[in-house]
Formats: sequence, structure tokens, C-alpha cells
Amino acid sequence: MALLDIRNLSIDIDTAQGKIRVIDKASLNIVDGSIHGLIGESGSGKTLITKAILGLHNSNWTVTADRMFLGKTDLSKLTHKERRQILGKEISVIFQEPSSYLDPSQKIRVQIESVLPKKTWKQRFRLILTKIKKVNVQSRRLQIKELLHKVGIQNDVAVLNCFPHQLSEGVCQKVMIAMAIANSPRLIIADEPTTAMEAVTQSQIFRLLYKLNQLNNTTLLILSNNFANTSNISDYMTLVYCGQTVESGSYKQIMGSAMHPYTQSMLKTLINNVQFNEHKAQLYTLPGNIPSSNQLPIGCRLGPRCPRAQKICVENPTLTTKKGHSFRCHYPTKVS
Amino acid sequence: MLINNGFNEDKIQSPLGYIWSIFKTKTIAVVAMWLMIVLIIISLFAPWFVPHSPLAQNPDSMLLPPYWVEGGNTNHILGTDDLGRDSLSRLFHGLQLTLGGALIITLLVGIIGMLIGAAAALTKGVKASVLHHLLDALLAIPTLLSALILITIFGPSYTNCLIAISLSLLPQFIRSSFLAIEQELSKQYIVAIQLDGATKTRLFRYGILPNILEPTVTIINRLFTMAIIEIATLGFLGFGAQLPQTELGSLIASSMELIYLSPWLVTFPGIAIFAVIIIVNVFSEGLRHAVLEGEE
Amino acid sequence: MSLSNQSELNVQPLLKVTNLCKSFKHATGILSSREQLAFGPVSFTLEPGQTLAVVGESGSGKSALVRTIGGMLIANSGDIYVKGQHLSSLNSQQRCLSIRMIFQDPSSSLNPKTTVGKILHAPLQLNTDLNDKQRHQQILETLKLVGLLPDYLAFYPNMLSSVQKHQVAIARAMILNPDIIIADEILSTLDISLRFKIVNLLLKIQKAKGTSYIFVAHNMHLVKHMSDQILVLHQGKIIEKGTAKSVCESPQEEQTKYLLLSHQPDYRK
Amino acid sequence: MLSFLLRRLNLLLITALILTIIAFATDRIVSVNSETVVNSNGYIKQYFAYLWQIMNGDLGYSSVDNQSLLERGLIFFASTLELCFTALIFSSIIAIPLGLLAGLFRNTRLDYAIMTIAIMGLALPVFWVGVMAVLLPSVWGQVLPVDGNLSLIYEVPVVTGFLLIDTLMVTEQYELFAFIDRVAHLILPALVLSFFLITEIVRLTRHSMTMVMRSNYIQAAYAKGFSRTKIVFAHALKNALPPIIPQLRLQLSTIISFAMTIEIVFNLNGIGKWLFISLKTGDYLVLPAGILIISGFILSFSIFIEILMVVISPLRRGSLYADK
Repeated sequence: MALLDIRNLSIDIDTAQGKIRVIDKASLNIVDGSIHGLIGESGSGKTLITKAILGLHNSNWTVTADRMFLGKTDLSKLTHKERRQILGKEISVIFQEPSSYLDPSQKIRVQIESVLPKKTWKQRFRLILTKIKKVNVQSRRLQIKELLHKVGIQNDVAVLNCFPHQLSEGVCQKVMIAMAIANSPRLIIADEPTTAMEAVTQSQIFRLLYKLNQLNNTTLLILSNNFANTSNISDYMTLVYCGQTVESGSYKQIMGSAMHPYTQSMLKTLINNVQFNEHKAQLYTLPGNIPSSNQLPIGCRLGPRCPRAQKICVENPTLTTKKGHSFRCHYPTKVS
Repeated sequence: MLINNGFNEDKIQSPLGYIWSIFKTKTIAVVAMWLMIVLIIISLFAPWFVPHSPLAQNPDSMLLPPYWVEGGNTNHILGTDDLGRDSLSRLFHGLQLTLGGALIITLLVGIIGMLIGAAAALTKGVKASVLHHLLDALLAIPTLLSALILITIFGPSYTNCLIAISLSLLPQFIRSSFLAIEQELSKQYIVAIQLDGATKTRLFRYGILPNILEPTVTIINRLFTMAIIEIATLGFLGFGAQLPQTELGSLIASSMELIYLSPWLVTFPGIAIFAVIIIVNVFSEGLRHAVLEGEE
Repeated sequence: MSLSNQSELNVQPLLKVTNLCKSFKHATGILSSREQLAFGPVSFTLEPGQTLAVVGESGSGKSALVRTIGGMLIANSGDIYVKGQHLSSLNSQQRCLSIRMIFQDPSSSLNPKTTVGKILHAPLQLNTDLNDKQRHQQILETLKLVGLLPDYLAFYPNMLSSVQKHQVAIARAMILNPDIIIADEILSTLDISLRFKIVNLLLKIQKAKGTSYIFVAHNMHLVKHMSDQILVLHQGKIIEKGTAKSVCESPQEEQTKYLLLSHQPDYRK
Repeated sequence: MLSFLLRRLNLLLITALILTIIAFATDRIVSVNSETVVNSNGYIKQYFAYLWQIMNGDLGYSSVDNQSLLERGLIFFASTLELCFTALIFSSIIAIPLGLLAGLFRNTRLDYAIMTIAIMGLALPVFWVGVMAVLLPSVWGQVLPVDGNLSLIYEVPVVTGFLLIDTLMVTEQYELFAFIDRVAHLILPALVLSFFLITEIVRLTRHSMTMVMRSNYIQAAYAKGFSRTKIVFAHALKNALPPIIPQLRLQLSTIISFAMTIEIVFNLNGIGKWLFISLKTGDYLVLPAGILIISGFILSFSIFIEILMVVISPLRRGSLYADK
């Protein structure tokens, strides 16, 4: 069952140079309980897509979509208040450079407390009663402690009394994850959660995310520019190039039978490949460079760099779907 | 985004040219710029086109109100003072001293301060630390007090007043330019230029100067504003221009006794100061925004 | 180790570093200060046309080491010899002609207010006796070497894409035809396909010009692919040193194994 | 923390020494002008004698009425501080909300309106606004007094020098009337002084607020589904306000400068008027005393603020740790 179903999402941004179509008919289908990798190089528009999903965009954006559903809620028809409730309870976000996403003037404890569900009057009343009876109830404290243990922070008391700048990036990210899972949301969006981190910390965070998915059945959407890392953890993958979703499918489909030339070029960047055997040999790359946002080619945006491009590629190819494996290409071929 | 989209796609603009083209789109700032130029021209060439000499006394028409008030006439558009001198002419004369003085101070302090600030930022060790402590001490003396001290030593006169204000504003300006340059020094391209083997002068000229435009505009604007206010204040207190020279502040002071008889004698010079500062601020704010947008 | 033994028999190695130490001073009181070791003592040699990779986890002093060799930091003790000459005996011109640095982030290491042409022109003007025409010729050749068109000379850095900025940064390092180029983590901030482009470019330049590289990197696969020698730093000390093949395929130290492992991730375990 | 304190105090000491040198030089020069002191000792010896004098709290005596300059100066300076402090309270109440609004609604009409008002505050020369304020009673009738510190009918003994406190000490005699009279005398000058302060505070607050609203943790708060009001009150204010204080500290000497001018216009017995009158009557020895009192205060106050900031703001403390 699809938890998040987005079809033909387009985003236009008003700039001084006129309207620019930054996202062109992107589709995203996230299966409930899976880990989904949204992979694309920086500037490809991964973050823009998530911002549109969350509704956190500026006023100069125009967002259009044929379908944008989270479970049974239509995300495009929400009022501000409804959206805020969804953001708190059903979708959580974690970011790259986590220390800058934590309020520098508040202790970690306060920040975690602020995302916990609010106490109702009944609970408060009960709390006062227990205090009168001198029963030592620290349910909230225990809750926080449990959260931190879940994300692998053992010395919880020390961390809770710290300000963000006193913690390392890795611990900050764990705190962010703890805050994200506090309300046990259905979907966690991780926006490049490990960029600029040490390799060791990186694998810690990825393992933690994987464990969360396995134990709590939380759906994860991982945005990344690192194909090698993300493909390893993902059940499903969607590749984005210059604002267009080029290919989407399960781990097996992408790794085994990629149809789009861009995906194939990404596969060639994977480690342990044949080309590494010859020392100091030239590595495989697509010709040309990624175009800048104001000079995007029409039609298939990979066109000018594509080894298989033909005349017809100036038209945007339609989405072909086979058994959940979908791609946008006029000349799809399997690599042998 | 320096490429000019539109008809001439290939044309590459220099950063300064690009900033200028952004500035030109800011109507209010452009108007302020033209007003500023007009003001400077007026204050420079006032004696040639003002109908009356600022010193010519006329016993027949004393304390005339502006022409739009009952009793005024178009001969003296802004009226006259207690000796029958034309207010408009005196205003222009005052503007010449105030605005001109402020421009001279800004230029002088701007250049000297920037050089000392750069020297302080580019040198390390004992020299820099002595300078810092000296600056700290000088910054703790309010500008009015240091101006008073210097004028007490040199004696009150317009020139001494300008010198005193320059010296009292200098520490502030050195501090701000020092901070701007020091921030710039932490940038990687400065290190790269240093590793190229560039001399300090070259580093300053090509590396630092073009990249501190935005803070420079801000601090020069502030310097100019403070200079005008200080000149007028010292003039008002009687430490600035001495009679028969009349600067805007001393113009207000000399009309203080007439404040109830003819309030506009006090009002107009004040409005003139206000207008000059507003115009300069609007201009520099527009320029600053243009620089910021150009650097994005 | 065999390489350095060989060279001692023949001529002086291109770069020889002996017992290099660097520590940072931290003021702790009015007069007292504490010294914190960044790295050292470190000794190694580098031959012409060879690539030396410095690896280690963060805080191991690898960045400080290459910056000291590049001239951004001054060592506390130890010696650096370039072609047998002590580095401190060289003036800044000779130094620039033998060792050049490429900075981590080209978008901040290129002066935004000068054109690419001027950026490339400055080192030539400061460090060589070439006339205008020769300088222009040299600039054009270097641009060609890094794969940029001469049109880009009139561009300002913010008009270039991220790869082009890297190309310009490499061109600035290459313009004096130095013997050694030092690259401080230039690859880590790039996307994978761009990273490959830059790696290809560096390999191509080495082939054409015989330049030696000293670089800091994280990705052990790229390190293995690009470098001849590997230096593993841990807490400022060299814990392992050897050819790329031997270090990557049969690591001796725990730390090295750890580094290698973290790059063949399997999170599903 | 202790090492930081020691370093700060060390700086304070050196800077204070430089100040005494400046004061000493001024003292020598004006003494030569008035030809009262003939001293054949070397300058260095003289300086140390002067320093010794200062340490004993002796800044010399007025050449006109032979009063202790330190004592008089401090009393007058207290009155100046009272003025500055009242103006600071006035302007903070007005300017901080305005600045926050302007920062929150950046580049909207509200922002432009607020910034226009703010620029005007800087453009109006303070003495002229003072003169205009003095003019007001003649136009609209006597509402607020515009002359002096206190009406002459009250005789308030000097205890602290701060008249607001001193008048509260004589409630037995005058009840609260003396205090109210003092407040009435303060209102107009403080308002005039606020003009400049409001500009500064609005600018600083707006800038600080804009920076905070652009920061990542505000983005994160939006992504957590917090409402805008909650974000502003829970996250933005706490981060936006503290950085204003050290910025405002840099303006302290300008504020005192303006306060001195206002005292002369409103005929208030503050340090500005004292210096002004003394200089007019040829009592030049007030200058070194003035330097030592005013600058000494500014210096120690700055250091105090700096230490305070380190204590209250976790981020600054962070950068302090990073220094080590």
C-alpha cells in the first residue's frame, strides 16, 4: 500500500529572470513500511520536492500536482492548521548539519520536551494528585530517557543538560532522530542525514535509521546524493536529475535491470567495480556538465549529455511502468 | 548571476557595473543621489545665484516671515532675521559650511582611517596590540568630549572644529574598518592570494578592498551623518564657526532668543540638516542594497 | 619503503620531510599557555610523478600536516627539503614554483571580484619574469590542460559551475608548473560524478606533466585508485605507511582496517 | 571562565592606564594654558605623581570655586546616567517591538514604514529637537517643565546623586511630590534622547530578528509543525535579543555624547552642562576630570556587559570554549 503517493508534481519559481520550472512532473510512490531513497546530485531538486510535500515553501512558488496524498489525506488541500498537525504527528524531518537545526539557546532537554505530545488537563490533574500523594512519577523524564536510549545515546543525563554546540554532529543527529520519532510518525523524511560526517558516524546513523525501520515499521524517505551509501539501505529508489524523476523501482530492479542511461551511469560509480582494477585509469563519467537552473534543456533534461540521445529526446518522455518499475526514457535499454 | 539575460547574452558585466545597473532600478535611491548632487552644487555655487548676500543687512525689512505667511514677500522667500538679512541666503551659506565640512571630514577620516585600519588588521604582534589598546581607550571618550578637549587646546574656530571632529571620529572609523577587514582576512581567497606571494599592498588593493564594499558604504554613511551632526552641535554650542561665518548649528544658536518672535529662523536650519541627512541615508541604503544583491 | 631506499642511492628525493612537528598554542591564563599537538614527529619522502595520500579520521592532524607543507602553517620543529634544499632557505617565488595548494572549496578560494584571467595572471606576474605575451600564452596552455575554453578568461567566479570552479582552482595551482600540488580534501564536498571528473582531470595532468600530489581524502576506494603511497595518521602520528596496494589489501593496524571497513558499508547487518 | 575574566581585567587595566595618560596630557596642556602650575620635574615623574593622586581619588580642585572635581563630577554624572537610563527604557519599550515586527515582516509595507521612522530618528539633530521641545510649551501651554533637574522649591540632599532615588528618600518632607516633579523634568529630555536610541535599537533588532528567522532551527521548528506565534516566542526572541546588547554597548559613548548636548539645551545639571559652563568660565581643569569619570565609566561598563553576555548566552560561552 502506498503511504505517500505523488503524481506529476511540478514546481515553478518566480525569479528575476522569469518563471523557472524547477521540478518537472516528478512522481513519487512510497510503500508503507519501506525505506525509500530519493537520489540525485546537489541542485537536482530533492529538497524542493520535500518542501512541496511539507508545504514549507515560499510565496513565489507555484506547486501543481495531479495527486498528492499521504495515506488518505490530500496534502494539497490542507489548511495551515491541519498541515501543522500533520507535520507534528505524521511526518517528521531530519536534516543535514543537524547542529544548526537545533536551537542554540535551549538545552537539549527543553527541545525534546517541546515536541512531546502536550499534556492534557486530565493528565496534569493526575500529575498534581500524584505529587500530593508523594508518589514519585517521572513519566515524562522516563519517556525522554527511553527515546534517547532508542537512538543509542547512553549517557542521557549529560546530553540532556547540554546546549547543541557542546555536542558533536553525530550526537546532534541522534537527538534530531529522537525528536523525529517522539510522536511515532508514519513517515520520516531524512534530508541528506549524513553529509559532511565522518565515515564512522555515517554508518552509525544509517544503521540506526535501518533499525528504526525494522523495529517500528516506520517509513523512511532518505534524500541523498550518495548513490553508493543510499542504495545499500533502500528498499526502493527514485533517481532525480535536474528536477525530473528519471527512474524508480525496487532495489533489485534498479541494481539489476536499470533502464535509464542516468541510472546506468550512477551504477558505474559504484565501488568494487571493474574499472577500479586498473590503477590510475580514467573513471567513467557522463560527458558534459549539469546545466544550471536558468539554462535547462527542453524535453528530457539529460538529452545533451545522454549517450543514446536522438532527435525525439527534445520532447519530455512519458512515464513507463512495469511491475512498479517506472522510468522516463525514449530509448530504454538494459545493460548487458 | 552576472550574465545579463535579454538582448545581449554574451556581455559580461564587471561587478561594479552590475551593482550600478541594480542601483539604477531603485528609483528612490536614484532620486536621492540626484538631490545629493544638486545639494553639493548649490552649496558650492550658492554665492552666484542667491539674490542677497548673506551678510547684507536691511533695516527696512527685519524679522520678515516666509512669503507664504501673512506679512512675508517674495523678495525674501524664507523671510529675514533681526538684522534684516535674508534667511535663504544665510541658509545656503550655512549649508556650504556644514555640508562642505562634513564632506571634507568624511574624505579625510575615510582615507586615513581605512589605511590605519588595514595596517592594524594586516600586522600582528606588538604593534597591533598597542594600537588596539589605544583604540579601546580613545573609543571610551565620547566624541563630544574629545571635540571639547581639542577645541579647548586649539581655540574655537571653524577649521579647528573640523580638525577636532575628524580626530574624535577617527577611532570609531578605524575600529569599524578594522573589523570589516579582519572579517575579510579569514576568507580562503585571501589566503590563496597570500600563498601566491602577493605583497600586503597588493592583497589590500585586489583582495580586500573590492570585497568590503558593503560594510564600507555603511560605515562611510555613518561617518558622514555623525560629522554633520557634530559640526552642527559644536556650532550650536559656540565652539565651531565664529561670526561672521554662520554654519547651520550656529545659525540656530544665534536665533535662539528670537524663538518666540520668529520661530522659522530656528526651524529652517534644522529642517535643512534633517533633509541632508535623510537624502544621504536613502542614497547609501539604496547603494548598500544594490551591493548586497550584486554579490548574491 | 623500497621506493625511498632506492632514491637515497641515486639523487635527492623531490620532497623529504623529517621529524616535522606542529602544535597549537592555547592561552589558558594571563601568562601561561598550553600546547596541543597537531601532528608529529612525521617523516616521509615523495618522488616525482608520485601521489601520496594522507588518510585518517578527523582530528588526526592530516589537514594540519598538508597545510604545513603547503605553507599555510609554520612548523614548530623538523625540516622540509625540496630537491635537497631546505624549505626555509627558499624565497616565496621559489617556493611557489615548487609547491602549490588547491583549497577545499573553490567557491570560497576564488576572489569573487576578479576575472578568471586575472586570477590566473597574478601568480605569473608575482613569481615569474615572463612578459605579457608569454604570460598570456602560459594562461591559455594551462586552461587547455584543465579543459576550459579561453572564453572563460573574462568570466567572474560566480558565473562558473561548481566543476568549472574546481578546474580554475586547479589551473591556478598548475599555472606555475610546480613540482608538487597539495590538495586538502577537495573531493569530499563534490557529488560523485563531479568527483570522478576531477579525479580524471588530476590523473590526466599527472600523466602529462609528471606532477606529484599530496592529498587528503576520505574515500578509501578513490585513495587506492589514485595514489602510489598511503600515509595513515592517527592522533598526529604515522601508524602505517606504504604503497597503496599493500596498505589497502593487507592493512596492519586496527585503525587502518577500521577506515577501510567504514567504506564498504552494509547497514543491513 | 576564570582565565577569561582575568584576561578581560588585564585589558581593562591597560586601557585604563592609557586613559590616565591621556588625562594627564590634557591636564598638562590646559594647565600650561591657564599658567597656574609651574613644575620643573620630569614628565614621567609628574605622571606617576598624577597617577598616585588619581588612585587616592583626588582629581584636583576647581580653579573657580575650589570644589573637589571628583565629587562634583560624580554628582553631575549620576544625573546624566539617570537621563540615559530613562531614555534607554523609553526607547526599548518603543523600539524593540517595532524592530521585531520589521524583522518578522521583512520587505513588507510595515517594514518600510518602521524603517522610515527609524531613519528619521537618526537624521534629526538632537539639539535641534531639544530646542523644538523647549518651544513646545509656548505653543501648547505648560504641560511638562523644560528647565532644570528639579523645581527650586524642593530641597533634596544629595545622597546617591541619582535624583530619582534621592527624591524618594525625602518622602517624609514632600511626600511623593518631589519624585513626581523629578520624573516630570526627566520626561521631555529623555524622549528627545530616545530619538537616536530608537533608531539604533530598531535597526539592531530588525537585523538580528531577520538573521534568526532565516536560520535553520527556525526552519526545523516549522517542519515540526509549530505555529508561527510559538516559533517567535519560543525560539526567535531568545536568540534575537541577546546579540543586541553588545552592539548597543558600542553606541554608549555616542549616547552619552548626545545626553551631554541635551543637558545644555534643557539646562539640566548634568556632566555635559557642567563641563560646558566650566569651560566658558575658564575652568579647564574639569576636562581631565571629565575624561576620567566618563571614560572610566564607559570602560568598566563595557567590560561588565561583556562578562554578562558570556554568562547569559550559551552560544558565546561556546565560542569561548572554542578559544581554548
